[in-house]
Amino acid sequence: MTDTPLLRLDGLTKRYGALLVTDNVTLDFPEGELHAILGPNGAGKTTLMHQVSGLIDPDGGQILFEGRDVTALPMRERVRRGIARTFQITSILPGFSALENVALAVQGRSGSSFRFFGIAASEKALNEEAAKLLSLVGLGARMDILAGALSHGEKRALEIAIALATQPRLLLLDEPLAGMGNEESARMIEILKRLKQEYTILLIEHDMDAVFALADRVTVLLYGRVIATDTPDAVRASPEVRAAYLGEDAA
Amino acid sequence: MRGLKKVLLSAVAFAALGGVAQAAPAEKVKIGLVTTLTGPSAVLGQQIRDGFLLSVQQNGGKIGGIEAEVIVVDDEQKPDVAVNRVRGLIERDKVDFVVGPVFSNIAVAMFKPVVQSETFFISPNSGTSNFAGRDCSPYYFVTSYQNDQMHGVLGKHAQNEGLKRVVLMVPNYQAGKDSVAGFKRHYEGEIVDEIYTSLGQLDFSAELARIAALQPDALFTFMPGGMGVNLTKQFRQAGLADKVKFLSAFTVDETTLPAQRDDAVGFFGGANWAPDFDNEQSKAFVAAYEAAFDNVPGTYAMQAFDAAQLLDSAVRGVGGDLSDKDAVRAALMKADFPSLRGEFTFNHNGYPIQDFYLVKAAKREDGKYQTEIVEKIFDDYADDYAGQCRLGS
Amino acid sequence: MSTTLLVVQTLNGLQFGILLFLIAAGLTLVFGVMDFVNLAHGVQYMIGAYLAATFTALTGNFLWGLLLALPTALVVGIILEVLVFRHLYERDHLSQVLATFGVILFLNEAVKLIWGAAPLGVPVPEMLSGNVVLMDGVLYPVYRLVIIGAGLAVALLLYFGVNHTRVGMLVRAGASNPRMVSALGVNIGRLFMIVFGFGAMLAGFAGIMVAPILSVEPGMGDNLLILAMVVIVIGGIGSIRGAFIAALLIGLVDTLGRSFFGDLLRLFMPAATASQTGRAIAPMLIYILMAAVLFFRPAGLFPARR
Amino acid sequence: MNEAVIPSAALPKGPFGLRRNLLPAVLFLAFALAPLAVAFGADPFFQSILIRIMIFAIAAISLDLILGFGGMVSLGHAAFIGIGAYAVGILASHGIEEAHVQLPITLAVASLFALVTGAISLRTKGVYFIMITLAFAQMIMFFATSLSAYGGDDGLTIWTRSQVFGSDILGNRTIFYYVTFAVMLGCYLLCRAMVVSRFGRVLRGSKENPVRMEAIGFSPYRFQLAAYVIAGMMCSLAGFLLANQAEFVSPAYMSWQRSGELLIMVILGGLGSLHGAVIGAAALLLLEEGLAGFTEHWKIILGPLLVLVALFLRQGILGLLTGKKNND
Repeated sequence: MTDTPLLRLDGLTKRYGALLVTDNVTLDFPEGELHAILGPNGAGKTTLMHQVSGLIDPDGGQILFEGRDVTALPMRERVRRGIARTFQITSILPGFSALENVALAVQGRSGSSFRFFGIAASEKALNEEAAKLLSLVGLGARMDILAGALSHGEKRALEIAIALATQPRLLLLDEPLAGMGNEESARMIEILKRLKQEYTILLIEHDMDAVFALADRVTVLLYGRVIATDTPDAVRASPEVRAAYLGEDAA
Repeated sequence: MRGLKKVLLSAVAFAALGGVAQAAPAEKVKIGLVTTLTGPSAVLGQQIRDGFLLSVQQNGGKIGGIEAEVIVVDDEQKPDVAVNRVRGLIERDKVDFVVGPVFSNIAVAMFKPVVQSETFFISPNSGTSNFAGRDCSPYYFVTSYQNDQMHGVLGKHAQNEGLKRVVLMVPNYQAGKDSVAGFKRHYEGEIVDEIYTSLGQLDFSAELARIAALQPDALFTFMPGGMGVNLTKQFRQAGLADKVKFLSAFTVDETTLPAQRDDAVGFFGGANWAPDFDNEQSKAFVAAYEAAFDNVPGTYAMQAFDAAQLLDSAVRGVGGDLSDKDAVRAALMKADFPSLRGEFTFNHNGYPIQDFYLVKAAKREDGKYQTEIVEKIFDDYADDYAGQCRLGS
Repeated sequence: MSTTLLVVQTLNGLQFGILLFLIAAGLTLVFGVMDFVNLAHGVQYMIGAYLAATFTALTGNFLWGLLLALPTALVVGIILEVLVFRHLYERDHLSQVLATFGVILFLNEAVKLIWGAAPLGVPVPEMLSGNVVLMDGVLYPVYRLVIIGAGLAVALLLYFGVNHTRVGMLVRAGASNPRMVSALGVNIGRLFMIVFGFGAMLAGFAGIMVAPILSVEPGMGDNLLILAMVVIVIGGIGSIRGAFIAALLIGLVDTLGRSFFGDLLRLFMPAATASQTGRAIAPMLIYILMAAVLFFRPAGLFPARR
Repeated sequence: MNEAVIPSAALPKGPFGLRRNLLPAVLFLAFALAPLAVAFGADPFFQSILIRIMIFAIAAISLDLILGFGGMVSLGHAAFIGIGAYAVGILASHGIEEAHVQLPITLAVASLFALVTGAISLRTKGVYFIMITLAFAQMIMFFATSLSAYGGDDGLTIWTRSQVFGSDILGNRTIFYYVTFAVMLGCYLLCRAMVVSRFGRVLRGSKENPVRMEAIGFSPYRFQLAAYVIAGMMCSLAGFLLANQAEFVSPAYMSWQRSGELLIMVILGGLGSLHGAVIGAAALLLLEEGLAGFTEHWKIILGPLLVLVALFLRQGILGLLTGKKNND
């Protein structure tokens, strides 16, 4: 624990009215780790991710990325620093082709976008990198399809490719398996396993099998509070967790 | 599209009066009538159209004995639309005369294209000060009045009556400011307050409360169209009608009285004519107009009727030869027609010299409302800007 | 400026605000619950006024005119809903703008064809035509007090209806989360028709109530529509409470601004400049107010939807 | 209803393909050749109508840039027509009639107004944006009304058209026609280049999904503001030309009804294609012109026509022309 972790949450707190949705969360995310967050619906998982990505502001506490305070930075600044994310409800540009979705993200970090001339869609450098990333998530053959016309699983994969195009150091994935069939899930898990080699990942996921297969560490949230954070096996064994959350499943 | 449109336009214009012979002789007089037919002020535009066409119809569809084609065009009360349409009349339809419009701002917009093309421009209603004075033109004739004169009537009346304290209330736009100037020219008493309302204002309760607090002898106001209807109703309802004399121009007239009804009865206005005007042609006109359109003609209709009569006399005067512009101008200048308001002559600036009256709104025996002449205020009144016009004289 | 004048002007501002509220209430519901941009709301107000004029003239009695005009306004609203608006709920805002703009053109012209271009008037009912003495020397027309009263009654009714009835609950839910309402298995088509018809009737009611004090003429709703939009935007779309407060705010700012803004400026500048500047700025005041409110609260004062 | 509210403006692959260019090419060629028809005996007034159509087409193109590609529904766009027109009118009334002086001032004033009002307006979204743009347009309209020295509500006649280095060539109708045509074509080509550029891609992306744009590191606000300023400047050119064509300026140029008409033109023609805006401007003005010749109650025909277009032609007239099926 001598190194500064890639991401540190320090006493993070968020309220909606009287409801405490993030309750004094303090967590460290070391570089290279895949950290999964579990918890029943309404436990505050997505809200936590929103705060890390900068979509919403916390009411208290700090977010340190690479040791620097990013709490006050807007989302786009955090993206530039290396925090990229996907959303629970797929967020892509449905009217753009899959390739353009990714190429636009590449464009975001390569040179100014205040260029009024020249056809962006024919910029070779952008397209090549985008194509590479699409192949990585298994969409190599679907690049020219309008994103809105892709299947659900393909859209989720596309969103990951978009996030990768920003060259993140930390990848925030909000339920990448949600709504997928068995086959699609299996494919996505393969993709995640590959990503795990290269990126630090914070993952929210309901699919237990996937979580325990992928995660290096697991944190369990309940009513916005961290009730456990440990290796998957230790969490699985924790009586507190079983009682509060897994208990229902185990029974 | 062009041919079709022309035929239809004239057909519409004539159909309105129950069909006039449609034969197209080699020579005919073409008149473009630009007026406001859409929007809240359409009723004024309708009076002008109806008054003008009534005269043409009475002459058997002719002007000066020659077949007349009247092309009625709606300016939509938008200056750029008016400019565009009037250009169409001049360039496409090659009209000999342009008659119109209702509103001064439209007239200002139309002025340049019409006058520059050396087409005669007859205004049946608006008469702005700049075209009477500095910017007067040999192609511009006005059969109504110079705007200030109507306001001056009330100023003069207030002065004659010895009213000591007067409040002025007008909409905050150019014509409103002109009306204040017109009133002040003839009134020397104390002006307690000048209230400027926004154009198109619906509710005058704020202003009326202020007037009630000031307790003046009279209110002078200029609230054309719907504003005037609202103001008179609210003035009456605020209980001011019995305490403050209501003097107005373009506020209580035959176009607004059907809505104001009893609320406006007894209110004073200034005019160059009223439907009860005592002369033969006027009586015949009112009767014919009411029979044809089922409403009481106001000065708008009267001035448009006179405009048609003026054209009739001028075309007759040059024997139908409209090519010699100077001759046409001279014939127009003579104003050799039986004006509904009796005496009518043109000043050198193309604006009329005529009498002005104090009028009062009244309910007729048949239940309709009209303004009636109370007394003559000005005799042979020429406008005050003619001196700045360097035409003719 | 005397205090009596201030009192009367405040009352006038209140009355104008109430009038705006009557129009804005229906508009904010239709906007908020159905996410429907109804530019034709203003012509429904106009139709109310014309119906009142017609029925009052026919029966010779304003109360009968009101009683007949109100359901007729509702029927007109429902006809419009069935013919046009119903097919646009699922469409984008721009299609709605185009269609309702077309409806405005049509109805404004239709009114002119039916009733003529000349303004119509409705006399103030006999028993309400007097004045009351507010304080010595200050009279106030009874009918205007009636408008204030009627407006407050409608506001109360709406408040009760929205907060304590089933339809009201659905309306509130719809304004904050339209998807949820359809998830609840409610017949959305019927809810929308009720809300729309009710909104049209409210606009019609406003038109009927103003017929005795304003001229009834084609296009009379166009400018009020813009004012009503200003009101609901300041108040927060979908919020009845917001519409009420914003309407009073606009009514007061406009009325008081028109009469006292010049006087106020006189404190800072020479009298002539002050009155001229005052005249120039007074009509802009409500727009300045709106821009300022939206600058600090981009979703209005009481945003219904998060 | 929030997703995919506005038909997508994304461009198909190969933005310079033949099919895509055929219609605009025919359209602009028709405008280019129209004066020939006059030379061969057609009604010269037709040329005046076309000039007017092209002027409003310029305004509509600029509105389509922010509406069809940026998703910004402005109900105050006519303010820029007014700014352009008043710049000409006010300068001319002080004897400054040179176009090379008037034009930079027009563009400067328009960009400043767009920058300030856009910066405030873009903080809001949806209907709030519609209304705040309306508010600013109303303010500047009332401001123009209060300018007594420049005619106030009556407006201002422009006695001399803008001079081009001392010559009155804009007074020649055919030259003025081609100047207007050149401006329209220029604006069109500029916008087309812009929407496929890097800038345009970010703008289109921001319209489709601003949160996604933030999540890949863009600030939609800055791009939208830049587009708003560009569109405002472009529209002020329309005002500049309108003032010279009508030889008259008036606060009526900036009324909210005018802004509404611009919106209608864009929607009627077909959103997000730029040449659709030209078609819409032509359609609305020709309909007005044609129907007004037909009957004084032309609005009773135009109204239902607009309703029918809204109900059945989701891509506007353009959808009809390209035969695009109107399903979602």
